[in-house]
Amino acid sequence: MTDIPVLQTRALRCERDDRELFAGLNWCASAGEIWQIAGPNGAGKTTLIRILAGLHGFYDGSFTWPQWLQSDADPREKLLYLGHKAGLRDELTPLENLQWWLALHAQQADPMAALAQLGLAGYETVPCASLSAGQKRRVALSLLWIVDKPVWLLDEPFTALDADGVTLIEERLRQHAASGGLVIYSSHHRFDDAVRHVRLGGKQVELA
Amino acid sequence: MTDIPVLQTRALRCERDDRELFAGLNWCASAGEIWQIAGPNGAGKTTLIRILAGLHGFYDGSFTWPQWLQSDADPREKLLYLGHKAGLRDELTPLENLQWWLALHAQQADPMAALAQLGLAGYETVPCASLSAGQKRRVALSLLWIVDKPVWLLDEPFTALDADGVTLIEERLRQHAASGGLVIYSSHHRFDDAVRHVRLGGKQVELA
Amino acid sequence: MLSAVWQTLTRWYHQWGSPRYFFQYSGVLLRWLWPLAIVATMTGLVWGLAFAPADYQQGDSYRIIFIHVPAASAALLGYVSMGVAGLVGLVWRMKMADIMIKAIAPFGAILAAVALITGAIWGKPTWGTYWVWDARLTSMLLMLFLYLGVIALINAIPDPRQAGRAASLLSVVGVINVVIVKYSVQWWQSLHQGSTLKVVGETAMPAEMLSPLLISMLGIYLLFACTVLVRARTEIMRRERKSQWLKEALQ
Amino acid sequence: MSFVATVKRELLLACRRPAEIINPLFFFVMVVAMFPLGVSPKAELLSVIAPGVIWVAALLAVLLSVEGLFRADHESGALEQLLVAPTNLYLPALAKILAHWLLTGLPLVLVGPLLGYMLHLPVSASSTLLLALLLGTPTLTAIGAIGVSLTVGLRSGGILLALLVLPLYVPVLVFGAGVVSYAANGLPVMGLLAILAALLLASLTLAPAAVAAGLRISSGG
Amino acid sequence: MSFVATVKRELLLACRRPAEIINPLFFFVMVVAMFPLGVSPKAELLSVIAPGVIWVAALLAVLLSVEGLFRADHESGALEQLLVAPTNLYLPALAKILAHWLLTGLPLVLVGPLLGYMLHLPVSASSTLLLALLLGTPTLTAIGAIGVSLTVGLRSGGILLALLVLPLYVPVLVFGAGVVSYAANGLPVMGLLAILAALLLASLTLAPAAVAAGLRISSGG
Ligand code: HEM
Ligand SMILES: Nc1ncnc2c1ncn2[C@@H]1O[C@H](COP(=O)(O)OP(=O)(O)OP(=O)(O)O)[C@@H](O)[C@H]1O
Ligand SMILES: Nc1ncnc2c1ncn2[C@@H]1O[C@H](COP(=O)(O)OP(=O)(O)OP(=O)(O)O)[C@@H](O)[C@H]1O
Ligand SMILES: [Mg+2]
Ligand SMILES: [Mg+2]
Repeated sequence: MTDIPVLQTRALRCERDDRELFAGLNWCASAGEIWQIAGPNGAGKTTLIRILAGLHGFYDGSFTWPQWLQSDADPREKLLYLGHKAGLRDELTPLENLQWWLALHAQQADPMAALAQLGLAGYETVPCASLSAGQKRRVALSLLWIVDKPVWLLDEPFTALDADGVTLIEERLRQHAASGGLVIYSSHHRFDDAVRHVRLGGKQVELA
Repeated sequence: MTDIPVLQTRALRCERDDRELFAGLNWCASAGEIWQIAGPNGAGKTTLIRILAGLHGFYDGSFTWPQWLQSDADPREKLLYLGHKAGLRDELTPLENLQWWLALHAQQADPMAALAQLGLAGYETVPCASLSAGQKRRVALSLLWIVDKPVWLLDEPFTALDADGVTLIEERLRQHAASGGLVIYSSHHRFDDAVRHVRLGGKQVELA
Repeated sequence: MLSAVWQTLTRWYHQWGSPRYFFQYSGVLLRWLWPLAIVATMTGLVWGLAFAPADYQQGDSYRIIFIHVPAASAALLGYVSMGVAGLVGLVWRMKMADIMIKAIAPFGAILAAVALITGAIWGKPTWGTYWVWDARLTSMLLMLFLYLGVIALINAIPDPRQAGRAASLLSVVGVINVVIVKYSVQWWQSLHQGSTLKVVGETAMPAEMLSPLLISMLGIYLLFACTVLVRARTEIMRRERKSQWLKEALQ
Repeated sequence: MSFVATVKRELLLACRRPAEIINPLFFFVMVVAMFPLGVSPKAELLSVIAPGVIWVAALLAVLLSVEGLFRADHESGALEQLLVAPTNLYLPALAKILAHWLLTGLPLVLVGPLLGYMLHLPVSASSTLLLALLLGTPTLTAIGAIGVSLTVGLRSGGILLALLVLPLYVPVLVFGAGVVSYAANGLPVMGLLAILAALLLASLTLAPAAVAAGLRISSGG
Repeated sequence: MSFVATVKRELLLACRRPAEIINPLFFFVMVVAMFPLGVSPKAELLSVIAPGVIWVAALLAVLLSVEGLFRADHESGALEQLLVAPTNLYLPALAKILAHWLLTGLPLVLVGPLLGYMLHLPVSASSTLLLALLLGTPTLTAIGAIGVSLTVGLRSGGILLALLVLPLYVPVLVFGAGVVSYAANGLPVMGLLAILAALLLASLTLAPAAVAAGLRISSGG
């Protein structure tokens, strides 16, 4: 790990429906860190993560990924984004859904082991429509075991999970940070003292 | 108040998407009571309230409103239902929205005072599209001050409200119960020791 | 006397309106109905197609009548019964009625398609064309569309109970419409062109042709009844698969 | 009471989003304009097919515009409030149908003769066209509303609605286009107009009840 | 890679909900069937208007079916995953267009001659009709996809899409219906077919880029 930050934002500001969600966000995140984006409903957590993922372009200020700027690569090469919605088509099985994702990310991997690890053994070839909300979430989260990307952007990764699932994911996030990755997730749930946070929704953005 | 219950359910059971939400619900609610319907996400709180409101007909068992059975009246005469969604059309102002509701309920009342009480003075003639989520919720909740009905069915009445708003609504619910009404609401928030509850989502429905 | 009949009818109505009773007795009924349907259909068709005399005008091509007419009339009958079931389902909230609609619609659509196709095949030798916009043909096409609409609606609604009720309402509306369509299309036909083509021949049919026709009609009706019962039973099994009585009945 | 209030509300809503009034009109004109382009610009031919073309375009325009009849109410939750109100749904349903027709159907009726002129329909037939559209389009709206009430909340788009509703539109199409052809050929039209009026009366009295039932079914009733 | 995977996925999806393939086909047949009812059942007249009628119906059927091209992906969140993937959107967009055409457009092409027969189009023209539809409908799907990519996530229904897209469909309509009329009258058709082929090539190469841009815009990019 160098000390060049992975993510650097400069005076990031976003407004939606004539309401300022956040402003003056100067935020520096380095490899090996876990960041929680916190704040009440409607504070702009999802919006911020979507901005970082390159999905939302209506903001002022700027952000860069300095560790890779030199290489002039597409930041998407380095990003794994999991949104609010699980992103699974109900008509397809978990396996089929994951295979399409892998093709999009041009990665080769076998999802079976990851699915089994998440307690989905036996469900690999059942249409997602007949999975419960928590099971769907697990399918989406299995990407954390399958796809190899340094930066993770996770929007509410813990929703719909039971206590076991939450522990499992927490463990995986820690592990990823320990191996030099960067985790940014939005949630009300802070699972570790080492987790740093960006708090939106107050008068000023709070970084700690 | 007689001791005839207001609401009586017999072996109420509901299934959705092949999953049993609740079964064997024998529940008796009397005038002057406040009932909370509790349970995790997807447990069936909204479904139960919609069944009681006559919006959802796919259930087994039965329920009656014995205090009015004699009069053979439409139960809707006695019910005020506020759903998950505020029910306001964005293009209309709070006043216009409320006036349509009043017409549907065949009631005459002046919404201005109630809106002012909820801190919406000055917003009466602004289109709802430019109100915040909390303000929209307040507009919907102003019906509690305007419409005169003995039974209230409220789905998540406290969402999107700030602390002040929550206190205001709690106060109103207590007042309604004290004056002989029945309040049934779904929420994770139990605001008073006197509030009784129906807990869904476990192996068995828990009444207390 | 009359009240006794009425009482029997209401008793049947209530008995057959209960999925459990229906499931039990339709199984018994089917055991008799299947052989009957197959025998009648085979007799009618074999007699008609192989042994009935050739028509003095049309030769052998007329033999398609033994498929065409039974299919067409069963399709019409099926639609009407769907409407009746829809009304019963809507007014008395009877579960079995919704199930019946779901059971009738696909086979009805197939019969309508068979009537259209056999009619078209027959049209070539008799009228010189596969298709004309004749009143009867057009209304049959519209009936096929109405069947397909009901099927599409059932498919689009995820909850089977809700789908059944929605289909009930649509079938009732559809049946009212069929009556109006029939008259409008007849009027439209008489306006635009003289009836150069007649689906129904004026000449009375000789008995050697009529009897196989009637038998194959009976056969198709019975076949229709069998498929409807079977589909209704499958639907009952799907809806009630958790109930105790079904598990016992299937033991 | 609930009737007047609902009509007023719908008109208010329409004033606040005029696009919903104008779009169906454009669609109507656009579909009709496809025919000179696709079939032939010859006046004699166009004048013969004009009644049918105008009616088919009107059918489709009404169909697609009526698709949104309950969409915003469903998504905002206002429809639930309507369903729990202690009022018979018949009157609000009738009010919605009438208001929707006033806002989207009536404009079609008014530009109908203009399109007839553009397709070289004899001028003598244009008053009949106007009258036929005036009697026929509310029927289309009312029947369409039944289809919409059954598909409210489904994310199936316009094509499902079309499958449900187009076969039900056939009588209106037949009599509506027929009466205009009669007028163009100088034949008497009163009989057919009377049939259209009868269809209108029947659909306006029966459709609101069906819509009410359909809404209850779609809400899960 | 992402192309093949997306085509495979779309075909799989279609197998799991066959209604989405069949419904546009029925809509097509139904709209065509409205014309004999509305215009006249006379063979001479029908045969003249048949090319235009079939093309207008195909236009509308493609339009309404393409409306759902991204709906389920948007609602499930799969579209977001596509947008954040480190792949050029061009290929997946092309794959979706082609797969959608294979599933909904090709059936239209195949029943086209049947409908031509029902409208008494001379049998000699039916191979041209088939060819014209084969060349024209993918263009319609591709152009429609651009409109859909811009309206994804809006709850405006089919009518807004129609307003955006129908004007762009005019060239296909003119040449497509024109070539069939030529064939029916025994005139040479190669020139017009070549134009249709050129339109097809142009739209298939350009539309995916436009769709990709449109999707980014709709997602908030
Ligand atoms: C696609 C073309 C055709 C269609 C859609 C069609 C449709 C029908 C229908 C709906 C019926 C009424 C059945 C009933 O009332 O029980 C019928 C009966 C009949 N059709 Fe056709 N038909 C077609 C072609 C033909 C042709 C070409 C012939 C022979 C010339 C023909 C001869 C008959 C006869 C003899 C009957 C029985 C008459 C009766 O029971 O009233 N049909 N057809
Ligand atoms: N599609 C949209 N169009 C316009 N405004 C939107 C849209 N989605 C969200 N907003 C607005 O942006 C604000 C921030 O929304 P966002 O989803 O980022 O909040 P959040 O912090 O993720 O909330 P939650 O805790 O509910 O997930 C909200 O107040 C909402 O009004
Ligand atoms: N429209 C629907 N169609 C089919 N199933 C539904 C529908 N809405 C909800 N469900 C199912 O019914 C179950 C109960 O949903 P319900 O909305 O009643 O839960 P809830 O207790 O209100 O949850 P929440 O706390 O999220 O509001 C859910 O598990 C869901 O799968
Ligand atoms: Mg969020
Ligand atoms: Mg709820």
